[in-house]
Amino acid sequence: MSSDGNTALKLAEVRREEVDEVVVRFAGDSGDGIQLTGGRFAETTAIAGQDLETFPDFPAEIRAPIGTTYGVSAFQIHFGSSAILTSGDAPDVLVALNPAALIVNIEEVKLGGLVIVDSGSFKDKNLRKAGYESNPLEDGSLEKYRIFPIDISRLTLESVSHTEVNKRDGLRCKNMWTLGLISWMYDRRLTPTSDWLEGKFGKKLPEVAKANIAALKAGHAFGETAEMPDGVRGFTIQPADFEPGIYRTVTGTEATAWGLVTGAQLAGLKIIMCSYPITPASGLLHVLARLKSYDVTTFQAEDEIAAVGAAIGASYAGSLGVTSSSGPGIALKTEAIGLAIATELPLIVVNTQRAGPSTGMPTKTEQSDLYLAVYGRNADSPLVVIAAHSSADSFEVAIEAVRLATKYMTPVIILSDTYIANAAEPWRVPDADHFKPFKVGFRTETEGFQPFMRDGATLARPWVKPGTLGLEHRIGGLERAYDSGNVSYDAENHQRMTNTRFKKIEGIADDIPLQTVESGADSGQLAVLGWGSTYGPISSAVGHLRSEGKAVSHIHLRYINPMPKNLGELLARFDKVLVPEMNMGQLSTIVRDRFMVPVEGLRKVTGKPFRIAEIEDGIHARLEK
Amino acid sequence: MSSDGNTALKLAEVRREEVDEVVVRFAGDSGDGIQLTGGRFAETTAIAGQDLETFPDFPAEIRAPIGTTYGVSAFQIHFGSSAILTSGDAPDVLVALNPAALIVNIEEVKLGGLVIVDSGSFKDKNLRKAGYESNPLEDGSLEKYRIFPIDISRLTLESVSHTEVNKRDGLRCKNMWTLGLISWMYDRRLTPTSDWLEGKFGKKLPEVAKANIAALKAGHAFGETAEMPDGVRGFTIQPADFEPGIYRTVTGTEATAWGLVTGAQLAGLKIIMCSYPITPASGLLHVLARLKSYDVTTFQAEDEIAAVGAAIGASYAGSLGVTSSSGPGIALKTEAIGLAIATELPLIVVNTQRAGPSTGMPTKTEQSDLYLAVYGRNADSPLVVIAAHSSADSFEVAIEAVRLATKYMTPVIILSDTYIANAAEPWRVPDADHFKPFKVGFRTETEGFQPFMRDGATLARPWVKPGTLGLEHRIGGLERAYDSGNVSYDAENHQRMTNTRFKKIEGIADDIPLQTVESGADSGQLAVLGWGSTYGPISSAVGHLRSEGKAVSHIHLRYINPMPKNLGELLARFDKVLVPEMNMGQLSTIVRDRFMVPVEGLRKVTGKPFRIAEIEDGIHARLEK
Amino acid sequence: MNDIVTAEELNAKDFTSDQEIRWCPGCGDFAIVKSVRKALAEIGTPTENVVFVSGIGCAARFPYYMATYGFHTIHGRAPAIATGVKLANPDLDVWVVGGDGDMLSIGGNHTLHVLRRNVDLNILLFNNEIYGLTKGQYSPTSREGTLSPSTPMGSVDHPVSATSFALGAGARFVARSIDTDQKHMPEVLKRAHAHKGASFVEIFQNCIVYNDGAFSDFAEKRTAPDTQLHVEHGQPLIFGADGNKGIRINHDILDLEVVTVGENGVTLDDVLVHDETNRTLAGWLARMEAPEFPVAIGVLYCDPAESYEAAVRRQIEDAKKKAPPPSLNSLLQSGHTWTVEPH
Amino acid sequence: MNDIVTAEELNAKDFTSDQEIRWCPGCGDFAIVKSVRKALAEIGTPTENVVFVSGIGCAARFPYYMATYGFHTIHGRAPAIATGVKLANPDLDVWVVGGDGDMLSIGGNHTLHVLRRNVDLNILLFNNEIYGLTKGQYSPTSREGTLSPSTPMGSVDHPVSATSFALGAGARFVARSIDTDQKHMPEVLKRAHAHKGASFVEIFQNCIVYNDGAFSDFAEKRTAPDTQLHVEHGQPLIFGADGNKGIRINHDILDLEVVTVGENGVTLDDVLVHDETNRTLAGWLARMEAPEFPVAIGVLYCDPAESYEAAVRRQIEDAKKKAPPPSLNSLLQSGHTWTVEPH
Ligand SMILES: Cc1ncc(C[n+]2csc(CCOP(=O)(O)OP(=O)(O)O)c2C)c(N)n1
Ligand SMILES: Cc1ncc(C[n+]2csc(CCOP(=O)(O)OP(=O)(O)O)c2C)c(N)n1
Ligand code: SF4
Ligand code: SF4
Ligand SMILES: [Mg+2]
Ligand SMILES: [Mg+2]
Repeated sequence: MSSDGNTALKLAEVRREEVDEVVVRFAGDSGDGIQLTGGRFAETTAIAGQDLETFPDFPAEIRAPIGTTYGVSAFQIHFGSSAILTSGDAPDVLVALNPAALIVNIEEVKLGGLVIVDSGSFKDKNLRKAGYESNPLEDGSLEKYRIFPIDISRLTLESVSHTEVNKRDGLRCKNMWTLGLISWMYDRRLTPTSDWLEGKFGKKLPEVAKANIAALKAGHAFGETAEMPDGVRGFTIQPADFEPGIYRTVTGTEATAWGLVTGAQLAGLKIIMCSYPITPASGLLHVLARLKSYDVTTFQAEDEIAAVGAAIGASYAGSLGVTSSSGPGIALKTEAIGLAIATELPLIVVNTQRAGPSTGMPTKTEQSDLYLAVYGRNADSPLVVIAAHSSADSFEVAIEAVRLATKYMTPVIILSDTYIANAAEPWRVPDADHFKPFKVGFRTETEGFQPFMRDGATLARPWVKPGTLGLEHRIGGLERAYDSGNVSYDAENHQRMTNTRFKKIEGIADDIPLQTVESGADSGQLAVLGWGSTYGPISSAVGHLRSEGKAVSHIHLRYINPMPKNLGELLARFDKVLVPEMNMGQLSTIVRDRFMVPVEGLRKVTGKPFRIAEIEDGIHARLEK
Repeated sequence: MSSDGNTALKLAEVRREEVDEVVVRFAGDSGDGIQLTGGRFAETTAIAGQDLETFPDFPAEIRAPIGTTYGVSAFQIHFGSSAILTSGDAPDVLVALNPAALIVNIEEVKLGGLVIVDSGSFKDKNLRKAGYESNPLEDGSLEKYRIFPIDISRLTLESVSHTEVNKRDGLRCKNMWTLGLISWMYDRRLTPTSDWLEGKFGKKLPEVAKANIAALKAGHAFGETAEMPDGVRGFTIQPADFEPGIYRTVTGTEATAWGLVTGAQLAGLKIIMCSYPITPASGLLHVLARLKSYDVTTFQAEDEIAAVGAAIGASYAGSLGVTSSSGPGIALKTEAIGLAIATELPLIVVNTQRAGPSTGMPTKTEQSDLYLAVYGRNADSPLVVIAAHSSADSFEVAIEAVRLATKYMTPVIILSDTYIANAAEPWRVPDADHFKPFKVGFRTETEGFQPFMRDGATLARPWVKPGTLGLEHRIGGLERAYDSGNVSYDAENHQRMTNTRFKKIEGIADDIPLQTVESGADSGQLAVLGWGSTYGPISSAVGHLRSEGKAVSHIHLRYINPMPKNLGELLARFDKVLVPEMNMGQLSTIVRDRFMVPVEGLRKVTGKPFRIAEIEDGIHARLEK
Repeated sequence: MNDIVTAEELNAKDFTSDQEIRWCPGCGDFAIVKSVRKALAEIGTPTENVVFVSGIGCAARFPYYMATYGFHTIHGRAPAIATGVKLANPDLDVWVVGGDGDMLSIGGNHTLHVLRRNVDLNILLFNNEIYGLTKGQYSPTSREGTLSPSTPMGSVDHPVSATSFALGAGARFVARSIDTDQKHMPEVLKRAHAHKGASFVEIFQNCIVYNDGAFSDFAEKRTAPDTQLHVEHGQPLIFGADGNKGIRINHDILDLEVVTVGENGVTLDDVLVHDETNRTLAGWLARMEAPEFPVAIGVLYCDPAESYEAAVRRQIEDAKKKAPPPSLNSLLQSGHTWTVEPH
Repeated sequence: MNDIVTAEELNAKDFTSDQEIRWCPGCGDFAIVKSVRKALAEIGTPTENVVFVSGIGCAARFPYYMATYGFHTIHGRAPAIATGVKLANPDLDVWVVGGDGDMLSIGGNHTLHVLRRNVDLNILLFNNEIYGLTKGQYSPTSREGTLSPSTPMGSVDHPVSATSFALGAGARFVARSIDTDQKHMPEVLKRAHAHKGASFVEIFQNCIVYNDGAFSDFAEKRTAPDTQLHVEHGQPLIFGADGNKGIRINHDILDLEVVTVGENGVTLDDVLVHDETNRTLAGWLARMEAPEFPVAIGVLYCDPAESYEAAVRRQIEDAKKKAPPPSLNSLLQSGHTWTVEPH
């Protein structure tokens, strides 16, 4: 441990309380650097060996006017010494750097929770902008919370007064001052952040680096030295019990990108990733655009149709075609995805779901597009749909998508969502040398070649790289004759091809793991069935209830089409099945149809993830019925 | 009755046999005028007072080389004295004007059926083009049928020798000669056709008219006078028992067009129909393009997205926006349909379904897009889906679509298909003066106006015409606040709006008829549940089985979303429910999910309608299980 | 059909909605909305007869800020949707607003066709050479080498020129203005409005967050006289702080060149006179780029023809005149019918 | 990467697939497929290194008839799909084939962007001014007044000019040919192939069923000398049965005009010399319409620049050179990591 925190820690330890887990939310104006603060805090939390999950909540506007409620940016982090699976229901601590941040976030804070506010920003103008008629710090309206007003603005300016930054830049260090204070509170080292600040500004803007570091330290010192109100104190949290290994934090976007790169290397393919920007999917394009040295080509197309088209062209030419978007963009791609189904080409489609319908709420999360993924194309057009359940899980899911797409010559839709894309969590970095390759065997043998001949086991047709001597052939979206692939309007052939397209996808059920139970017994009173990003809250809720002795189990689906072969039978072993979804019951529909199991939905469509408590309530209600 | 057939009839009557119903298929090269022949025959059949249904089967190619199998054009007509609900399972009579027409169609002819061939066209070259290795008229391969070779080519040329047409034009009268013969066989008058020929060619090409009429008469005379082989004779068919009234034949395309025009007039709206050509949907654009005097504007857009966009713009501006396409084009429209759902604007989307996936088989029928209609959009986005069950039924369905779209401010998808679009059937023309208007009440009152305020009963928001003083407002695809319609990212508001969008559509169930049973009891051993163009074969099959005493009922869905309120309860009253669909079980899925009724699908995906016998077999199999 | 109130009765405030503007402080869009409100007040069409249709993007937020009818639609489709509005009611003043991504990337095809069809729309393209709303990716108008999140090593594709594209598409009114030019823009907007048919106006708009200074080559007030060429029909193509720079044809290269009047024997007569009905000249003006050339601002091209929706209406009126007054029964009974008598 | 066999080794038959052609007898497409096969044989790229990508339409059936790799895709998207092919393997010779509906109506946007990006594709637009496959509706290139099933009173929208559009989009190679001109077309195709970057070739194609004679104004062999202007770089723009008609600039109207050499004092020197690198001249040539002008045939414009996929590859190679040799582990462990020791 480096020197900076050493003595402080010793002093602080005297009054530190040990806690198991905490939820902190930073909130302020979009210009206040909240995301950066949260990100740095997450980093040091990870270094402290605790488990964590973050939830960045960006404003919808690019840069809203200062002080407005719609310009509030927030970052929530849930961390602790046991497994952390969600970004937390309600903050234990809210840091609000202006009145707008307070008004937007206060309602979600735990009763009795600590609210640290920058009292220096609670000026009339700001109060008015936020919609306060009187100053909440004075009018007693916040009695339900423990309010700790600190004139962070002033203290920050004082702390940077010895540097050469101007007042505006000085004030910008507010976030670092805050980070210093919270770092003190949760026993964090400052060096990782001061090093990072040096690295970021040191060369180009040394004074800015200096000021930020000064503010950071000042906030920390404030914690150590200032008279704290009742109940405000330092806490200690034990490191979580992690498996040994190399760790890092990842967001779903990063994990997906790296999973795709890994999958492509395992398959022996170049990636050609073709996309069109859209919130919250653009991140994947951005991450991959920086991986050129890994033989990743990115192509920002003129629209989503061109993007999926180019990805299909790339796959046709023997690369791994990848395309990505969110709801409105995926809707536009549906016709072309049908072409990939018809011509039986591998294609990865990543859908980072957001709240709809139509443009909806682009920055908000929702499990909006399960229907679109499973059913959203003209005519009978089966494909593979798999869903990531967390940021880290996205890595494996992406690899699996590449494996299935290339092995079965089929499009695979990966469902992610705004939450997963942006949330960060610690991840034990796997050793890539231990991955099992699944190298694509491009057809080169001319003898007996037909473009639509099929592998007996997988029913996949051969993949041929244009450029291969003697295998010149033509494919297209008109119905194709069973083997030759020549255009065919024959009635029986169409039936056969349609059946085959189904069988091929259904057959994948033999090549995926049986459905396991995430926690709890494999039969009982109630199973909670989830998919995607509800994993965290369901896991936690089921965990709590099981610790209360309830016969509840958690089953989480990765494979949505085809489904694991034992799923129906497994679900039937429970008296009731509850399906919490951030939509109006899309998976419920499919499960009811497939297995005639009368599952019940628990619907939440607010643009926000489930709280653990909401799922607990849902389970309680069913158990009592 | 006019003079021409009089004496002939008397002579013929001697040997005429009375039959109840017949299926005749005309087949020949696309250049042979088969569709015209069929159309004329249908017309005279209708005039003779018989019920009928036709099935034109165009080649996929625009104009394939003469004599090729893929250039074969066919037209089947099923007619009789009792209710005719399908175009017939297997032809009793096949007319094949060349070897390709024979080889393509012979397999479907009833065993022992009559096959009239133009032996004059069975030359080596034509045989080879058709893929015959030897002449089937000579090699005994057609033993299962009663073959009647006539040198129609030669007889036609002889019959026109007194006119001034050249040989090529003369030979083109083959179809009229054939029509003459078949007219004799089924006791049809020639005058309607000769009048029609006069009207069509008389003025501009009098010699062509003369030749065609001569051939027509010659064919007829041939029937009367020639020595007929065993079993070839004239038939009499009694007129069907039609309700009194004015009748005409209609195709589904025409009926849809007229239904839309009627609906728009009842609603007091102009139609703005925006489309992009695609087989088999273009017909609707073509028919409506000719109805300008009915205040119909048609707009051929640059693509399907522009088409639906313009239709939405038209609805926004206070007209009835209509758009139409088939699978691939509908897939492209899905994003924009979401906008109409979000902004709650009326919109009619006609999907004339065809075989897929992707380009599939554009000229072939399929109930391909039920999923696309119900589920095929990003996010939770409910709308109304209704399906026409026959050509004539399309009229009412279109009116109903307009009623629901305008009353509930919602997009309505009408599902039709290739079969319905092209098939013709007699239709008792309703008296338009008796339709109940459902005039749209555009909002003009400024007092208390909010763009997203709702009618208490329908939950519809007000429709305001831009141009209305004092009601200026803004709408859009971002989530809107419950009343004001202002952009809102509020969590509770999104839940409320999502719920309301569902409730509005679900509420329509109170405004549509309860599901009735088409035939049979309202409980029993087996219900056959259908939607769309399977109506005919299901009806006939159930009718046959009921006449055999089986406890089978036929239920046919018009309203697919929302479904009639009593449907679940009705289906539950049957031991089994069988759902025949020309897809891989799309309605089955939805019914299983909605009502937890373990319906079974009967799937046919060949690009061809069900045969009655196929459904009978399906029913038998379930009854016996 | 609508009452036209005189300009005096309307002012910019009448066109200002109650919605708080949500662009970034300092965004060029603020200046544009101000100019548009001013122009509309001067045009004088009552607010209820004005419709703003937009796609998606920062620019496309525009309708919310206008106290007229407005439709914020989906990305790229505004020209198509506006076509529908105009077909339904040709009497409305319809304005289409979108960004370079909205109208030239995803919406390029609709822009092409609405221009070629000559639908009577006033199309305002806010060109900031970047995707603002999605946080700064390069756009089809971004210069080669643009560093952006999706092009970390710089973009490699050649940008499209909005005005060259519009001319190639067959546009009959093509103009340009600059966000901050509050005097110039309302005049151009009024010209656009006056032109019956599709009017295409490219407005250079500064995205202060993701592409600040993209147009500083020519949009700075200080250097404007030397870097901008304000074109006016019938006037010579003269610019420069001293009013002595001109544009003439260099016949050797069959292209334009900048000359200084009074130098090397160049006289005012050598300088081209702007003819806004000349498509070739418009093409040249559209292609002039800084720093070699001044950037042409104003109405580059205007050559009216019948507008699409007018022709469509005309056909409908003709059809109505020709056909018997339409009754539904005559439609349903058109063609061949027969009667089954009561038996 | 691929062996290039010499031209002698390949002939048109090597490019002929076993599929029976399904165009209407007499369709102009037959002549085109013949010319393309001939050109390919002369170009000499082995069949396995040639890919034809098409959308949907009669024209788009093309790939089935070529014994190369082929992809018959969906309506309008061929340029996008071909871009993907080229990004995956820049060494392939990729040809894009489509009709006027496919590439200028639904696919207009992709055509625009593939041209502006300058992807190394050979794009053949079969312009028959009609939708063939869907049975004869008018298309965006149909003349005003076209009677068709969707325009029973005649179309009212102004057609787009394929070549003007391509130039407006920033195309760097724009050429024209005529279906029946079996001598001319292979030469143009070879030029298109030789041009690295997007080559846009408009081929006037007669649809005998739905639009017969659409180009008879200028495409008839008999009158061709007077109605066609075959342009060639460096050669004067001379045409006419007597070889004495020429094109020159009329400075008064800043446009082209037809002159007769030897009449009214016109000499050969007055006649413009074709410079295929001049965009202005190309624009003029593209706009010349019968009967006032001869229709320009040949390479109207050719001005190469780096192609898109080449630049993309270059960046990837640069990145690879700069970055340490990439291992998956170095990627997964990039940025900050920490180690949990066994306990
Ligand atoms: C179908 C679809 N694709 C992508 C997006 C995401 N998106 C929103 S705005 C935009 C581009 C914005 O750029 P521009 O049109 O230039 O407008 P600006 O924000 O720069 O004003 C994109 C890609 C979307 N909303 N819908
Ligand atoms: C998405 C979609 N929309 C519409 C169609 C129907 N369609 C097929 S080809 C075509 C246009 C054909 O015209 P063109 O491209 O000019 O080709 P041509 O047949 O004239 O050669 C259309 C509209 C389709 N197949 N897919
Ligand atoms: S991101 Fe750019 S264009 Fe968008 S509002 Fe901000 S400054 Fe304006
Ligand atoms: S319809 Fe026209 S373009 Fe199509 S194949 Fe026939 S002649 Fe050729
Ligand atoms: Mg922009
Ligand atoms: Mg065409």
